[in-house]
Amino acid sequence: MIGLAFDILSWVSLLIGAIFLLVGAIGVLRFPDFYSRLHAVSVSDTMGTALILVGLMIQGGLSMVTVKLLLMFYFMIFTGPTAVHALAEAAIEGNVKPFARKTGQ
Amino acid sequence: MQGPLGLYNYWIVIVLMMTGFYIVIARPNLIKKIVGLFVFQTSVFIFFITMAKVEDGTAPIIQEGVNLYSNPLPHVLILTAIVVSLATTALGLALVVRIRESYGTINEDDIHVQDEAS
Amino acid sequence: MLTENLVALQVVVPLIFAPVCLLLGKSRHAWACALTVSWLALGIATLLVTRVATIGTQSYAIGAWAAPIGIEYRVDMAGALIIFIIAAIGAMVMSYARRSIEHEIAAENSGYFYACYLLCLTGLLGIAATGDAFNMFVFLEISSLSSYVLISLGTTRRALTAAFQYLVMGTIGATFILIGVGMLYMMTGTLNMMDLAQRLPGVDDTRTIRVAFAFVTIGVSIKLALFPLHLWLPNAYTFAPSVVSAFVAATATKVGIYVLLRFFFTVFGIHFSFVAMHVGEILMVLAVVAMLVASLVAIFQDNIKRMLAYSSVAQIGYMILGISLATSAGVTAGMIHLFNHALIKCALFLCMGNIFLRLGSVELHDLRGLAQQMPWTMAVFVIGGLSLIGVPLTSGFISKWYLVSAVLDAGLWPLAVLILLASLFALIYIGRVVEAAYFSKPDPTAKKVREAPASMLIPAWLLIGANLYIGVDASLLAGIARQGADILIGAGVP
Amino acid sequence: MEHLINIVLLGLLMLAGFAIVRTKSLLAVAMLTSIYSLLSASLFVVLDAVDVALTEAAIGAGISTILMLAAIALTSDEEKAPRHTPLLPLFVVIATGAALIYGTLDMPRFGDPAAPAHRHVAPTYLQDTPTAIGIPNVVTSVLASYRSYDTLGEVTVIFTAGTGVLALLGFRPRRRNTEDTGRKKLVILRVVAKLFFPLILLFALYVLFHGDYGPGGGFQAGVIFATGFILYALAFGLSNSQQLIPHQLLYVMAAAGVLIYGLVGIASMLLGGKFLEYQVLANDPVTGQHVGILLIETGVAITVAAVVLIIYYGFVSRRPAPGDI
Repeated sequence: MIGLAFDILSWVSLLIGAIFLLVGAIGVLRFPDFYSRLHAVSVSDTMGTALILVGLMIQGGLSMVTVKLLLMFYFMIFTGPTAVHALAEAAIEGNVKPFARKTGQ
Repeated sequence: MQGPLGLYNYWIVIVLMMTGFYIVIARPNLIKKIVGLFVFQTSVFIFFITMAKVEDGTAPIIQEGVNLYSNPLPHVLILTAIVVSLATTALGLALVVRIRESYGTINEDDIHVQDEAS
Repeated sequence: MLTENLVALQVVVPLIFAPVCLLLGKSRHAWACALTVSWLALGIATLLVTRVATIGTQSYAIGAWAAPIGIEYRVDMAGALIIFIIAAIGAMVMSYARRSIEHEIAAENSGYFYACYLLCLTGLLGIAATGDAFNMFVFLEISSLSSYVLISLGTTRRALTAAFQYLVMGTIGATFILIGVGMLYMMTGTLNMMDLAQRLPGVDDTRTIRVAFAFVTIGVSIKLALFPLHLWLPNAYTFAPSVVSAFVAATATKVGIYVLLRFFFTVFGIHFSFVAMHVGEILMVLAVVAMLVASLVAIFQDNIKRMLAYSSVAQIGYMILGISLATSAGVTAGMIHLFNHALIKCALFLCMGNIFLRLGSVELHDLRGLAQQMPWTMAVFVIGGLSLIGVPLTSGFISKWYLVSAVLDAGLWPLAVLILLASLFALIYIGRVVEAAYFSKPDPTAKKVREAPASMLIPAWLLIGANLYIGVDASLLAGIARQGADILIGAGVP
Repeated sequence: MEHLINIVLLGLLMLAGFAIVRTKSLLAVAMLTSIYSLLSASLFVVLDAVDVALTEAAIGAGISTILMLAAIALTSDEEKAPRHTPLLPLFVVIATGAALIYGTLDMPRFGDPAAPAHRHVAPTYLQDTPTAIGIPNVVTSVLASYRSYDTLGEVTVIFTAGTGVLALLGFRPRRRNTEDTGRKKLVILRVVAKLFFPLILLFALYVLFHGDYGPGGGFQAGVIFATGFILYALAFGLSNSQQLIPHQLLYVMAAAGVLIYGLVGIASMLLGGKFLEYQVLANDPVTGQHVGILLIETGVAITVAAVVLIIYYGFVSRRPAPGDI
């Protein structure tokens, strides 16, 4: 019974994580400019991977695997946003202009 | 999978190899050539690793209670080959940088024109 | 300890001293180190040849893991001959190198140059010594990567493009070899050449093995610059530093031919290669075309290094022609010519180094009247050139003699005519240089030059001396080559 | 299920490959190449080659991409269309591909446990490794002991590449504080880099010493080690990272790794064994194997780390070509 509950929890977590990643990917394709694409990928990516890792941790139970996944979680939480931040900084430095609809149209 | 369909993996890998090979010989851009070599070599690695796979086997790290492992030898060969590929890529790109500095271009056709003129 | 580990030391000594050379840096110490190691390698090679000649094929299990499990070094008479010529050329070129390198390569790069030279030597020796197909690939890459670097250090920017072209073609060749070796492994489960030879007959009517054969052959042919896959060679030899041209021209393609011999005769076996796959006929056509076309192209070159490069493509044709006969006499002729051509081409390219040092050019029209100013250098060129043509009393005559008699033995007399025709072309292109150097009036505005220093003349003359010695008494070389050829041809049957 | 993942990954690889052919922007090509490499690393995991996957991810997707980006920054980003229609190349490629497909027809099917490759030499490695070498990771035992001579060759290859890049691009140490202006905005990156730098080095050591038991070994460790320094250089600038490792030390390290490896071989000769016969290094053969493998893996890691850094510095300290990017 508990096992089933954990299974359901883990699958829900995995699925929602996957949906986040999918939405992020669609965002990268559909959004109009660099910064909004970055936004799409960064937010959904961090959340998506985090959820998938949580789902896997529930599957793994109390074992060495979970410890390793926990470490990965820790790394992802730090590197993802930092990388995106660095990208945005680089874009500003490289004079990438945000998309803006011209007024009066 | 039985019959010729059991070879599908190899066929796709051959398509991949030929993609890389095509880039090398058809593209005049020197960096693209190096990329092509990289893709070609990486696909050959996939070919070797595919051949090492044993159905229902696991990674060749000896564990209690497991007695079917994939073949470790191609893995070793490919570890070596990956290093060779890195070495080639690094040297090739270094040459490209120097060629750009002395010719002002990394397009093979333009380089030929300059060499003919001199 | 020394004698039983001789085979391993042959390759390991230069390998270990390459990093030492890098650490010694820009100074003359790096040269001294490379020189010592080259002569040491020659010493070891001499011991090895005598050992192989007295007690037969040397097999050495590296790491004490017996053959199919571990990597085996296996040196028979053919391998020993190749090892000896590589080591000898290496020692000569290094003795010659210091002045030429100071002249042609920036001082800050000379340490890297000597390190790369030793690595190249390691790779070439390793290929000749190994009995393992994949190990051969690894050492092929060591020698190739280091020769790309060596060539790129040439004085003009075209050296860079030449090296790049060589890198791309060489890597394609190496990858083809890798694919071929992979297929061989797939069908037999082994990488050791002797073991492959034993296990292949069971599976050699499969399409996989045929394709593996084709890929290995094409890959090696790129490395040895078999016509029409020679496109990298003329530029690489022309624009490389003189020392590198001399070293690479005399060794790299020769090792390629040795690899081809190994695969044809030892691994696949003479029956599969020449009867089932008809490789003999294909190679014979390509060899004859290479001989004639490349010799013809050489006649129209004004840059003498480029002329010699095309001549190399033609001479590779001679060697392949001998091998394509697949007879004992043919393979013997191929190996004799391989040895002689290494001596000849090395001497000729060293000559070009001397001229470049004094004159700063190797263009034909700058050479007019040079014989008066550089008599010793030009004398080397003349004897080397005569040897290339195949005049009696030079080693070139011996090669041609063996080759022509092997061709006649096989009943292919039209080929003998074509060989003589190609020699005639050689006479023309060598004649053009001799005419310019000896019988043309020097340009009055041209600067006066001195003879090259003794340190650069002596190695060239030593090579010429060996060349003339072989021209007079070839029994030793011919005996060794025949022994090697017999082992190769008989190797298919274990 | 495995077949499904396999097919999906192969399909993605094909997509990436075709995209590389079509794409004109070289920066995009570099990223696609990285994706290609990462996809093949994933495929290697599915095909049980975990060691290879780790290496491919570190080398192919990591270092090679960095080098390509650096080279593009020094040259130019756009690719001109070829002058000739690529008919001949197309013909060569189709002929080669057809030959290869012809060759596959007699191959044992994918995953066949009865294939000759799995029957002849490989079983010996799997059976003997626990007793003769005494470590569970068979890939490491073959790499570092049975076929350790190949690995010596591999270290030599990478050393050659390092020497070559030095000869071609030189290696000019930067003076302090020439490029630090305008980098004030990178505070976040710097904090995180500072946090991660020691962890990366620690992880490199873990991969090195855990290589006997799990995926990993000297080569991967060396690359990860170098990655730590590359991260530092990206965040704090080249000159600051070169303060960490003086370039003379890099030379010494690059040479020292090869020397350690070679000298282990020479030592086993002097102790009466063959070249690289580790058994003679200790009283007990299995201990000897352990000692030998540890020593040579360390040598590999040192050379690889040094050479990767030499290559990276070689590219990055080169002045960019004027007028581009």
